[in-house]
Amino acid sequence: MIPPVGDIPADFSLYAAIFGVFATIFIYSFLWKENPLSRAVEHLFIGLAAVYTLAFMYDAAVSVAFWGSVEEPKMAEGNIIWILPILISLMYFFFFTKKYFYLYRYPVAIVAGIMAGMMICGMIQSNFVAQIQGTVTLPLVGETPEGKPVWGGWPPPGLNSIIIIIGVITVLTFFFFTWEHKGPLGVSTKIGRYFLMATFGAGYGGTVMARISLLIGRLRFLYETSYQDWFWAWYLIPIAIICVIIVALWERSRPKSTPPMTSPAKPTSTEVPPSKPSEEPAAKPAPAKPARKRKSEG
Amino acid sequence: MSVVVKRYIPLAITFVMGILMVIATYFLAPDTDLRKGTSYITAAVDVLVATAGIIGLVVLLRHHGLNISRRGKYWKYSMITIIAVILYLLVGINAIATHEKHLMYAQEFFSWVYNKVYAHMDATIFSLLAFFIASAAYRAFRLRSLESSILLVVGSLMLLGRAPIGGAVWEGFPTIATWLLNVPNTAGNRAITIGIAIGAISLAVRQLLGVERGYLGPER
Amino acid sequence: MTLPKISQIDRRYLYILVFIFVSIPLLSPLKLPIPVSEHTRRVYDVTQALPTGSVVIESFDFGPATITENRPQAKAHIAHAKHLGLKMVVVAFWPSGAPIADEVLKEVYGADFPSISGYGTNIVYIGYVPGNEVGMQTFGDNIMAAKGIDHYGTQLGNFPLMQQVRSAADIDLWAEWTSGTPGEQQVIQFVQGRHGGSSAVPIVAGGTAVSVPGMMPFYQTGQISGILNGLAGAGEYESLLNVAFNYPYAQGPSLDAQSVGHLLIIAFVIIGNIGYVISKYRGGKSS
Amino acid sequence: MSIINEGLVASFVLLIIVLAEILISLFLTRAGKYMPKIRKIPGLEAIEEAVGRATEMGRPIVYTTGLGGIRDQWYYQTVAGLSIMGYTAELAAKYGAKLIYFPYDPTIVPMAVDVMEQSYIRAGKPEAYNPENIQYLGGDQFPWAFGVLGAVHREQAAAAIHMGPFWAEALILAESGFYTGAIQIAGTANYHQIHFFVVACDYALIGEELIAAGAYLSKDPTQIGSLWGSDFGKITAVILVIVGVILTVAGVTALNDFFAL
Repeated sequence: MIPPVGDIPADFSLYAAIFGVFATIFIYSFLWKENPLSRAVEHLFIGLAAVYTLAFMYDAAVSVAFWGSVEEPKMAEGNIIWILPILISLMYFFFFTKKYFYLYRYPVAIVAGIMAGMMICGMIQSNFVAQIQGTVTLPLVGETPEGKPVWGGWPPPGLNSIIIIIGVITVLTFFFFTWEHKGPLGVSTKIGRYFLMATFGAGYGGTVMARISLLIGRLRFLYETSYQDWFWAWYLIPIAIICVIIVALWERSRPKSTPPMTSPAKPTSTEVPPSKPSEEPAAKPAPAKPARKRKSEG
Repeated sequence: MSVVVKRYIPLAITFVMGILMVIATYFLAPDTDLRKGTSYITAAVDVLVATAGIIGLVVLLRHHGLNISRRGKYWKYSMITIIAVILYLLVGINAIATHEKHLMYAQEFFSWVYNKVYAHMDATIFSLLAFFIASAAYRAFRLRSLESSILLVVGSLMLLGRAPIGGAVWEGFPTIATWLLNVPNTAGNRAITIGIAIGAISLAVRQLLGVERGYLGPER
Repeated sequence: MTLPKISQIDRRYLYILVFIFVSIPLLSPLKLPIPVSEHTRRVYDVTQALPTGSVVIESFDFGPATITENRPQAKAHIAHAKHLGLKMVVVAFWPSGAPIADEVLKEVYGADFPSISGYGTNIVYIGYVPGNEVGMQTFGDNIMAAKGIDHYGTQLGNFPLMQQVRSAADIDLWAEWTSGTPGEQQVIQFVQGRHGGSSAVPIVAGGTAVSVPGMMPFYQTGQISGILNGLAGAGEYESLLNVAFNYPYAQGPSLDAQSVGHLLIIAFVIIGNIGYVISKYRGGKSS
Repeated sequence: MSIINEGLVASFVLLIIVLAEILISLFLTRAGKYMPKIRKIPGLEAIEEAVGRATEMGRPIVYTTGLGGIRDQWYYQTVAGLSIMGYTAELAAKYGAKLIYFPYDPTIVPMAVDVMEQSYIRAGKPEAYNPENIQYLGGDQFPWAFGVLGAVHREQAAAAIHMGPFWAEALILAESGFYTGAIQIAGTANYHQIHFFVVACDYALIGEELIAAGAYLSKDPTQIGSLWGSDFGKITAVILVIVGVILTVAGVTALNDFFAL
């Protein structure tokens, strides 16, 4: 069901939803290859996004500087001080001049300073102190906060604590920049890298879950949205797919006089051989050395 | 002189604002007037950068306008962008002119376009990830070394444990997934978090002292 | 097709397989049982333990892109809080979260929200609070400095609830529904950290399954009291509420599709590796 | 009524310790007293190779700094990304490759223009600088991501470098960049996305490696000193953890009481 929005006629919502189906399929057609339909949606989307960004930046500024309350008067209530940030903000426009170009740096400098100061305090408290505190208060003897014995059950909470402590220390050593990873430090960084990989694996598993959820959301939109009991998506999906196929065929049948690439792609064999990623133990476990012989589907 | 105005004054401003925020956090007690004063400075950030949205729009229009006038590659698509900008901007300006609180975003038609047109494209592009993640799983997860095997095994166990089917097959899977999330994952993420905190503070120091290059325009 | 070739299937076939396999359970649900995880149960318990009249902040910090995961979480929690008679201040620190919150509130409280009897005393919808984490910090210090009017244009000072709730010190629970930044970490850093830690401002968070692993260190330290993990978390919470007061359990088909999707991805990993291992043993060039 | 706000004493003391470590090592290297050796970060070494490859193939390099602006909490990653962009642009100018940069937040458009122009001037080729190579794509996550995606495919980019704060678009960029055959170097400190870069890209910078990159590439003693200092910060963390654990096992709560201050 599409609820009517304010004074916007319900028909409008239907058109918008139909557009939504077409946009969905056109964007999915990108998975096949970059094509005129996906390109059109892309350009439309970028245009809308630029205005949308402007709108919410404008809205944020207006609601901070202009509309206040009796307790917190802003410009609308006669608090003139708020004109100051507006004036400084206008210095951004010197970006368009050649001579006074550098004046844009003033608002940037103010904001950067504020953010740096805020970040220092936030980082040290929640990312440093609280995390170290959380590590040293892990249960190792006696009972856990829930009243279970630390060395009972499987896996015992005490063992978990020890694993976390070892993990934190070894991964931290991995990030040392000015010491060579040799000797005991080398062992530690190696263990640290295993921990990092386990972390990344857990992250990857979680992400797969999230991404499948997104697809599910989209598919439920396609399959379940109806307008007055008319499940239009069932009819529109084939039409949209046919559009994609037609455009694909049309593109293929066009003479190759206007190659869509910047430079004519050379045959792969003459390409610079992909220089080998160094086998040094570092950021990457085993670089998924892509088969660069595979050409893109251009 | 000019290098002072161009470079040193902005750096000095950055330094002063940074120190001010640190002082406000540690030394100004909450609910005092001074602390409130600094909360107005933080609130003003959004006003300070507000004009940048216009700069972005102008840069975008200039790029596509030039492309059309030169009949460059894909100039027809550039027209789509420009038409979209103009139409949506008109809706927005109409919103400012008619809406009582002068908020573009709260205006019905403006947010209607967002919710009913824009949001579909947004969610669809996001869901492309489900496909990309499938192909990444297929091509990149290989048992090359002990390290990549750890990544692969942990990832697969998480997949089994976090979906209902894992628990239906063997009830151990959810337990293992929760353990992986609570123990090794916590350890790794915590160390990364601590490392990032130190790195970010070190970058902030470089920045406040004005030695980080590539920021605020290098020496000119 | 020889075996090593199965490590070189064109990705487009994989895409079609994903599309088809995820569609099947949506069209004919499998009705698998769902176990409730510890993280979800904590959210339920923390909320359930609040005395009637406690103040909860419901923060909508996600955009339309993740409504599949975050929206049912937030909706279920708001329905739960309403059922328990808690007072709610609803905000959005993402501009795109504001219309979603409006929609959700209209679904929970009826279509004529905010023209309902409890508005202003039991619930206030502030709408979008600008400024990202800076806005959050300002909000925590002094709500009315962050925003003077509610989503519908009324002055905040007019509401009895807002007279009572001045800053983060006056709230009993912060429910954070987020898919990014600003999100739970910013609440921890800029609100909880500045107002006396997790005992003063407990946080429950609902995240996309991506961000949940990153939340775990904060969960372990108690900075976050409970977590809803993506769509599964929402489904688990719905099933808890379904038992408690017959809240509709709508995520069944989605969770089935989730299971099928996961199995498919695992199958891809295995197939990819079979080809890889075989070609390695034959001494052929690995791809 | 204490001087330092309640609950923040421990963090203030540790902040002073960490700052002192960074500042002292910074001044030591600046004065030339000691020059630490930095371990190699392969991802950064690979940038030159990527630029060289792009030059030989005659195809552009696509550069992004993720969803960063200067007004958000992750701006430190954006600053790091811009530093690496300056370095990449200098190399590109030197070799004559085309570098296209896609800023996300409009607030960094002027900074990007500034940085890129300076890099071309430093490389001695100011005439090669083209402002058209900085393309704004609307400051919203997925339009931006889709725009970069389309550009990578249409321009057949030879290299894609992503350095900065990334969210969901990380895998979109990394996976589709792979299918155009681009050499991919990526780094982020957003730990919920690092694994994508580790899995799908040729080189990945993990967490702090990205933040340190500006200092690493600059070879400027002052900046390298700050890296050295941040290593001391990590040692402090390790020592605190070890001492804290020993004290906890011994039943001494002094350190925990200190943290709670």
